[in-house]
Amino acid sequence: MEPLWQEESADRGLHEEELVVDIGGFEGPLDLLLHLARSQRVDLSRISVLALAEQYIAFIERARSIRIELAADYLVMAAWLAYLKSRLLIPQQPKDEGPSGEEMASALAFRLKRLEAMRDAATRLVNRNRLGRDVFARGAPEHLVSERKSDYDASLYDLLTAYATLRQRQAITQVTIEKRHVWSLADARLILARMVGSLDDWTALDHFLIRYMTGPKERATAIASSFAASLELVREGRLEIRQDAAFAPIYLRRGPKPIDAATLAEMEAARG
Amino acid sequence: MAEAQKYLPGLPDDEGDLEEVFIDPGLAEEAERIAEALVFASAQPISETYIASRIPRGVDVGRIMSRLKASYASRGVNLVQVADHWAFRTAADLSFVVQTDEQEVKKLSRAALEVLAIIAYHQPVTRAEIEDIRGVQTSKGTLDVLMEAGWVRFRGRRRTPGRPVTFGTTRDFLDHFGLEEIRDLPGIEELKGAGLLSGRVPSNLHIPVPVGEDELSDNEDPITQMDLEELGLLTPKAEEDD
Amino acid sequence: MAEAQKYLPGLPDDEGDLEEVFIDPGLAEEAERIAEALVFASAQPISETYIASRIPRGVDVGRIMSRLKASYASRGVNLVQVADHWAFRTAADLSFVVQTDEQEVKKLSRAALEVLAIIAYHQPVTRAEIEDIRGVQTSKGTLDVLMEAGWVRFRGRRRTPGRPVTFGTTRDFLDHFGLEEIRDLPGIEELKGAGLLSGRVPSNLHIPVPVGEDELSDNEDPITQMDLEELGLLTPKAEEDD
Repeated sequence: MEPLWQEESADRGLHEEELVVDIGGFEGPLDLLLHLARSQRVDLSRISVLALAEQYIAFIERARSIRIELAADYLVMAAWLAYLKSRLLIPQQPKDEGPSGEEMASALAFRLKRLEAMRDAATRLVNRNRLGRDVFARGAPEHLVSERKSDYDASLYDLLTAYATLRQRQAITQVTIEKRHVWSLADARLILARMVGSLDDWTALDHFLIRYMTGPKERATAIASSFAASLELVREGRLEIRQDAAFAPIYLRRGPKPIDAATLAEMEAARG
Repeated sequence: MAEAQKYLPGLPDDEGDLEEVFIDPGLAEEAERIAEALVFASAQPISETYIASRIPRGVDVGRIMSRLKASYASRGVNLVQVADHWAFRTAADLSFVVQTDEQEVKKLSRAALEVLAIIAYHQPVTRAEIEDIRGVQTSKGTLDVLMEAGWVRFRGRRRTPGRPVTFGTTRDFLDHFGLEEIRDLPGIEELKGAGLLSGRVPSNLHIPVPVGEDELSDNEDPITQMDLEELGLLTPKAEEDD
Repeated sequence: MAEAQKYLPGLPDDEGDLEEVFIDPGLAEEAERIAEALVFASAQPISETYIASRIPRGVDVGRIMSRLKASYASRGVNLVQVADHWAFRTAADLSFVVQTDEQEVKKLSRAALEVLAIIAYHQPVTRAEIEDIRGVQTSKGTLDVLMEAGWVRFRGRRRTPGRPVTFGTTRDFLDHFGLEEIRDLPGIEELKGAGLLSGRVPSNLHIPVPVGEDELSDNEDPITQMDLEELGLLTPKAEEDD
């Protein structure tokens, strides 16, 4: 399994030293599997599906261990491969339903082979002599006496695009968007200024906010805006901010230049 | 023999290209092919100087062009010289195959495309319904264009007050757009899947399954000869409003 | 002699064109010139039906076109067939000299190219089948881009439950990639032979049976049938209908 991690890949893949797992470079789990399979450097029909399943699962576990968020597809494939692995390792029971481990493995190998075949086909296709690049049409065409039944032209694509755009436009104009309360920066700044004014002790940011929260829907906007506002207030020396560790609570307290009534009035005005 | 003779050294031409002595026939043929391709692919008549710069060194461009011209002389396409430029032109006696007046195929306007699409999906559909879906008035000209294109037809009359005419698509419509039947038009899922509808499709968006062209719907009457005459009177070209 | 022989009466062709008897060589030459002029005049491929409608009656358009094709085969411009259409294109080996600065060939993303290849080799193919082959959802805009380029089109609907829309390639696709017909796609016969263009696992694909080695690791529970259902995992595609 080790060579896998040293696999040199031009623009995607993984690099051991930097511990980068570039899952974004792969187009889905099958693509990743195919990449892993190629590193076995054997014909896809003679691939060890078991080894492949293990490599894949290891890859996914590694990605998760460094907190890479994986699309559900990748996890589903990992689960399926784990299942496949168990089917391959445990002898088939006479009463087992569904395909045998071997059948599942063949199906997987088939899909990989088919995907690879399509990749190769795509490469061959794109390298053909292409019109406008390698071969050229008449540069100064003359107009033929019309061969069409209709004097008008449009493609199905034009038609469908027009229809889809129209319907979507119409549908959207009829949608009433629910009014969503958003904390503006000015809002958050004012709220913080009002509250922090008298605080000598470190207090968690959340503590300030929760009082103002009417519902969970506002939580995200409240946190985002007040955090941004608090950074600005810190820069202005009106606030001090502290966080002990990543993801730990954020504490706030009054800064060296406390907020006086005049500043507060100014903020009120700014908020409009 | 005759072939070889062509490449024997001749007198230097007007431009005094002294290099041209004993030309390899293969080279001449190569030059001819290049010149032919260049003139063919060029949007404008192409200068002899340019051709000369592209053909193998030492080949007399003038001679190459005369040879090419001669070999095309009896064909359906001729190589013609315009000043010191070259171009291919349809043989004069065949000019009937090409259009002299630049009557290009007309592109359908966006409005016409929209109306056509609505008729295709929502048929049988009345003009009022088309306008309701589009949210704007449809000019008579738009429907006329679609009729003229041969893609839209009167289908019948709705059994509602006023007996409005219903529109539908034609066989030519299916042929032109490569559809076997009207029900082959992609539905909402397919439009979404093909990226034509964006992901955030409102839930109130309904795309009907079009009704086949030949079946009249329950509340439709067939169009009679009478109706057609009446409609013919009702749709005079003159009152076009756009 | 050989020239005249071509016009001697033969057996009626498939379409039973009984008119084609004793063709006047002059007529054939005329037909050739017209066909040449027609195809030469257009940048787009011209349909054989259209050519047939323009040449003298009773002349076999197929034969005319093959003769023309042969006479252009060694030239700088070649006559090529695209589906049932014909076009003149510069010879591929001359691409190094013929460069037009106008048109840039569309650059396709890796995903789009892959989808294009799948559609070309598997057509008619549904979106679900494309996704099955790639093992990933087709991102929005991929099919869209291919359709906008004019290479992919909606073909029709599959006669299976849900009647999914199928995709296929266009004549422009053939033209762009220099293919006469779909059967000319590189390697398509081999792929078909290897069973790689079907939805089923070919019977000749054998997977070595693994030698049992490790059991589940300590922190692993075996996956039960329940889990699988919960995860929405289905068995692999092989047993799907097609």
